[in-house]
Amino acid sequence: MIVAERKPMEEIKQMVAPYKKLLLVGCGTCVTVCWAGGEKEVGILASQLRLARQAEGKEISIIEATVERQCEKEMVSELRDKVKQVEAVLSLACGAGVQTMAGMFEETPVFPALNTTFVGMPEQEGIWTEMCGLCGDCFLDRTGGICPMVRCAKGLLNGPCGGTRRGGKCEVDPEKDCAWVLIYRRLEKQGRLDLMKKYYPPKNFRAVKRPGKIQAVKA
Amino acid sequence: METRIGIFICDCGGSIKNIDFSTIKDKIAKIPHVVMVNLASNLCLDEGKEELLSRIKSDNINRVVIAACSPEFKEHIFQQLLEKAGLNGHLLSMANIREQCAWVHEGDVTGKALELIRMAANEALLLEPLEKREFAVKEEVLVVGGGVLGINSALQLSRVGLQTILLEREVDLGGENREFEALWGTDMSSMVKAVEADENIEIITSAEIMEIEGEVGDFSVRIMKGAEEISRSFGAIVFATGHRVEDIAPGLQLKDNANVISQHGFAQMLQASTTEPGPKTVGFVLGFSDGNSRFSTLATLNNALACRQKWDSEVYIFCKNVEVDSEGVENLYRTTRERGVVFVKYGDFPKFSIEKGVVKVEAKDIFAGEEISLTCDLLVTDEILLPAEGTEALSSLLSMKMDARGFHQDENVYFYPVASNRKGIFFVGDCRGNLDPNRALADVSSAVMSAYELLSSGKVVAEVERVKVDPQKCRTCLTCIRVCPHGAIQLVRMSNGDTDGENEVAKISDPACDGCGICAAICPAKAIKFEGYSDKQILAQVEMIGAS
Amino acid sequence: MAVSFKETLKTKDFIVTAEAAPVKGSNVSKMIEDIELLKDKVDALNVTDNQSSVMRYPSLGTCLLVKEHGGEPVLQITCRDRNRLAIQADLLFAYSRGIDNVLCLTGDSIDVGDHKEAKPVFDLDSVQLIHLVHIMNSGKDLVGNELDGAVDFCVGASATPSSDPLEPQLVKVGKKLDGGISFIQTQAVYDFDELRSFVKVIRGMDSKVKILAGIVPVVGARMAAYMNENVPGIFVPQYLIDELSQTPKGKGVSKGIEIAARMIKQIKEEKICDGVHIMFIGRESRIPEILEGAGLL
Amino acid sequence: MSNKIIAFCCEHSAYLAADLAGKQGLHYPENVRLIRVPCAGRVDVTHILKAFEKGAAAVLVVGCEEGACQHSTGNTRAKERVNYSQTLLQEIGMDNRRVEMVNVAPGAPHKFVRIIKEMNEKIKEVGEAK
Repeated sequence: MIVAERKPMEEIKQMVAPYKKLLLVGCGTCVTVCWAGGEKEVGILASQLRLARQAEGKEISIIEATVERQCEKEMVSELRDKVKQVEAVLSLACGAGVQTMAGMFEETPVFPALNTTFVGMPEQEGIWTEMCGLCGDCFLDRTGGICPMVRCAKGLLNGPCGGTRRGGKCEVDPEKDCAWVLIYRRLEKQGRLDLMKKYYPPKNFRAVKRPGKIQAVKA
Repeated sequence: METRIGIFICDCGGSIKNIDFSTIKDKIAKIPHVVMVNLASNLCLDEGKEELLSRIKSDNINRVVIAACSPEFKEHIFQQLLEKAGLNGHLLSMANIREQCAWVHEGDVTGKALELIRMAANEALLLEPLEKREFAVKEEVLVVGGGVLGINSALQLSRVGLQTILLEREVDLGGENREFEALWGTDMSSMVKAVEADENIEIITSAEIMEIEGEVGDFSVRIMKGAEEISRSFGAIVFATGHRVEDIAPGLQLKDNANVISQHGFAQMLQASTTEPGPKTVGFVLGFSDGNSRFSTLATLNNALACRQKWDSEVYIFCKNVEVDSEGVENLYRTTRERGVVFVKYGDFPKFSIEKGVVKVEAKDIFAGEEISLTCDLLVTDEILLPAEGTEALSSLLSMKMDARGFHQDENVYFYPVASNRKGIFFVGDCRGNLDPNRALADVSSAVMSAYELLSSGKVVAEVERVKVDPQKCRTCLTCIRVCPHGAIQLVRMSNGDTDGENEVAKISDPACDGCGICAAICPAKAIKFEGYSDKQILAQVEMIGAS
Repeated sequence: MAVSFKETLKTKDFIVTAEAAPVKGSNVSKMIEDIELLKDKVDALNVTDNQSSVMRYPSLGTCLLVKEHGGEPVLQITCRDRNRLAIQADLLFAYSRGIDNVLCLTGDSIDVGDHKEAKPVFDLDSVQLIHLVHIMNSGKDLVGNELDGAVDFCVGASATPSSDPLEPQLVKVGKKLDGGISFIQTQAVYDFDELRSFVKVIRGMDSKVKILAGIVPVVGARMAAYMNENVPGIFVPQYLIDELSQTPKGKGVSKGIEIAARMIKQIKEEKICDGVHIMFIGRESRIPEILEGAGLL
Repeated sequence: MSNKIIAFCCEHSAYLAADLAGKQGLHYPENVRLIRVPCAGRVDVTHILKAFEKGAAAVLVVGCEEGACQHSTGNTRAKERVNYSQTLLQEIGMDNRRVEMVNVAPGAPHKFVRIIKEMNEKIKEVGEAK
């Protein structure tokens, strides 16, 4: 799942400062699940913006909407009438959603209300951790299903750096586990430590040619 | 259908004096959808009720607002009246103009009362009927733990006519406290016989719970007995999973010393020995553990007394406090003293040492004010009561919190003594940290009564979909399932509209839901509606502030 | 003229190297002073590469200074700041100017340095870097193109004997040994039992590799506590902290020097490993006192 | 201008305490509006912000004493949400003392009255709603 978090209020306020009529659009998929851009977050942000303008004695009118997936043109097109009524759109979606909106309604400025952070999973209620760096060249078969590209602070492929903290914690953040210690323990459990002892040559960092594009051949 | 609100205002037999009702009546008559306003003096007495009933019918009212006393007192009575008038009882909104207005304010009380009524009327507009339904329950109870409390629970459940399965982890029934059956006033072997002979009770030993799913009235439990898997459903579950003890040998190595023994070990020794001469001098220590030491006290007093009677030993009890606040313990304490047991109350912890195989205790008696040095043949040490093994695993299986000491049942006054945050699940005795035999047996009775109340009619009545997940809006983020304190939400497969596809969505169990609304507040997709406390209904009240 | 480090590794019984930290700025006069002072007292000067992720005068440039002033430099290269193209280019340049020792490091995290918002590169890791140097030693670049003028580097790597847990660290060291290294220089060590068992494990994997124990003089109890708390992979034992805390004020540095000298002496006498690598950042000019105390001058 | 306080009151505790205040004839300022909720955990950030939008000068969330919530975590969650609301208010330059979480036992009418009075005093400091 794509994980995002809301931008600082000051940044959002400045982006929309010139506009009196706004459409706030949430996305019902990943960012709803990670509590960043669902219907509820749209409501909170709308309330905040209205209160902020109220305090400044300036007017604002906000339309709130949430679409199922903001990265789908067909689903975003439902908003056509609403977009016509406003001067700008504030999108509570990941970067893909914001760009879909912006591409669909080129006359209207579309602003991002979120920072898209990573692909992750919920560790527990309300806490998400990064799991995948979208490298296009998956390495997980060699590491017991733990990605060292994103779960190691340095993205090392051949084992831990020399900075592992006591108890197998990361050099950068003692709150986080050293990915290579996790990998070691898991492979040990599976009797597959030989995988870790193997040398892995430099990674192909161009497995996905930017901008990424995939043509499915199945259809 | 047109919404027709009828507003009934009551001055509670004249006890509301500082509100100008006629002004109010004039103003609220103008609120949209309000078709009648009635002033009454005793809405909750017969004549008032009659009036209410007849006006609902005659004016074709379909939403009722009552401005009177606190809904905490009479709401249910008025709801019944609505039902009698052929209206759903939930279509009632109350304005608390007495306790929270007339009786607490000076100044513009009328203005405030008017606003409270407006709030209630605005909420009433949005009310929707709620149906009640009977949900069948399994009249069968699972009792986990085959010790004295589990056996007692099973026997009592059987006596009230509930089928019971008694589950024990070990090979035999009996549990940990066999040595202390005197304290329980029971004879374990005859209890085991009784439970084995009972037709309502099925005993499964050497078995453990693997999984518990479902909700009150219908818990499906997967049990493993060796390699054999048993899946059964129960209406309720009583946990009597007991505790474990850790010996506190102050400054001494318990294992290495034949002359230092635990309370349980000593009780076994008492039971086993027949004629040989017992120890001449016996010392007991109490008060080294911080937790509930009632059982420790009781065991000490009993053992001390028995030791006087059996061997005529010299007995000393070194204690900080003797907790005699359980039934009969004060008496036991007196008897113990009368029979010549010496109590030494210490301030600072005594010193213990071993010289030539003999235990030496040095203490200062704070009453007598003298230093005491005693050598004894046997030292019986304090014990600390700890949660049984597996308590944590079981708690997470049930998605329940443990209390600060790690026992079941939390320390929440609402659940006290035996209930839990999940309806139909009960904890009795030492597994919830209570090991005082009388109280623990009272726990059993409470749990049996609760289970009986819950299951004996074969059904529970609950409002249907009071809190409801909109399957179209649910993003299956699992948040509600993770946060529900009552374990009332599950993931279900649901066919999606008119397609054949199946979607996984969250579903709230009506009988298990306790109506807190935590899920509705946290849902990031705003997919959960709590009828009566929905976002719109709450905001309808908020909207009215300053509207008058 | 300094003896080549490659030669030293082969012939000398007890090897001593010292760390030279570049300055922040273009004024290299202090570095030149240190180089002049140390070049004949140690077997090689080992130059850090934006140490602790703090931007400084380059390792490569400093190595040139060492070379120009008659010393034997070891070029440290981290994977943090350069991608595989830049690293290869730097290696070619270094070799062309007579710098032929390289210490292959992962590099500290960007987060500990003074440019916290920089993009960390880590295109390669230290094991891959070791392999890369050997590929270049064979006359090719990383993708197999022929080099016009081969290189011939002496390759070293680092290791942390006090890692907890140690096993994953040992797997990594094993890979470094497999890659082909002539020397290992360890993170600062204080516990010789730990060092001995570490050396034993390494010897079990590769009997020829030279092991240089990292020596960081601790100049005060507070520094020790700080290092224990904040520097991963370093653990100053309590007896040293006690010794330091009894040192009168103002005598911390000389005490630290005394302890370091004592440790080096012990390592040498008990033949715990093949040499030492002294890291006395900011106090390079006092390294001779340590050497003197250890009886190495 | 408004000095209204919206108090979301848990029906197991605060609401009962308020009723008891009435029965005992305790007096408190009339500018407070109680909204009965089934648990403090029902109250959401959106309710709090909406209350301010509708002109409330202050919002109170009043739940059971800690460790005594019928729904185990309702009052602690409410506390977290109120903290979050304070951050949200701060972000838009509003005084975050305008929203507060308080724990009141059902039998504590005096405490209930005290918190209303205290919030009233606070409104005098932070100003009425515009």
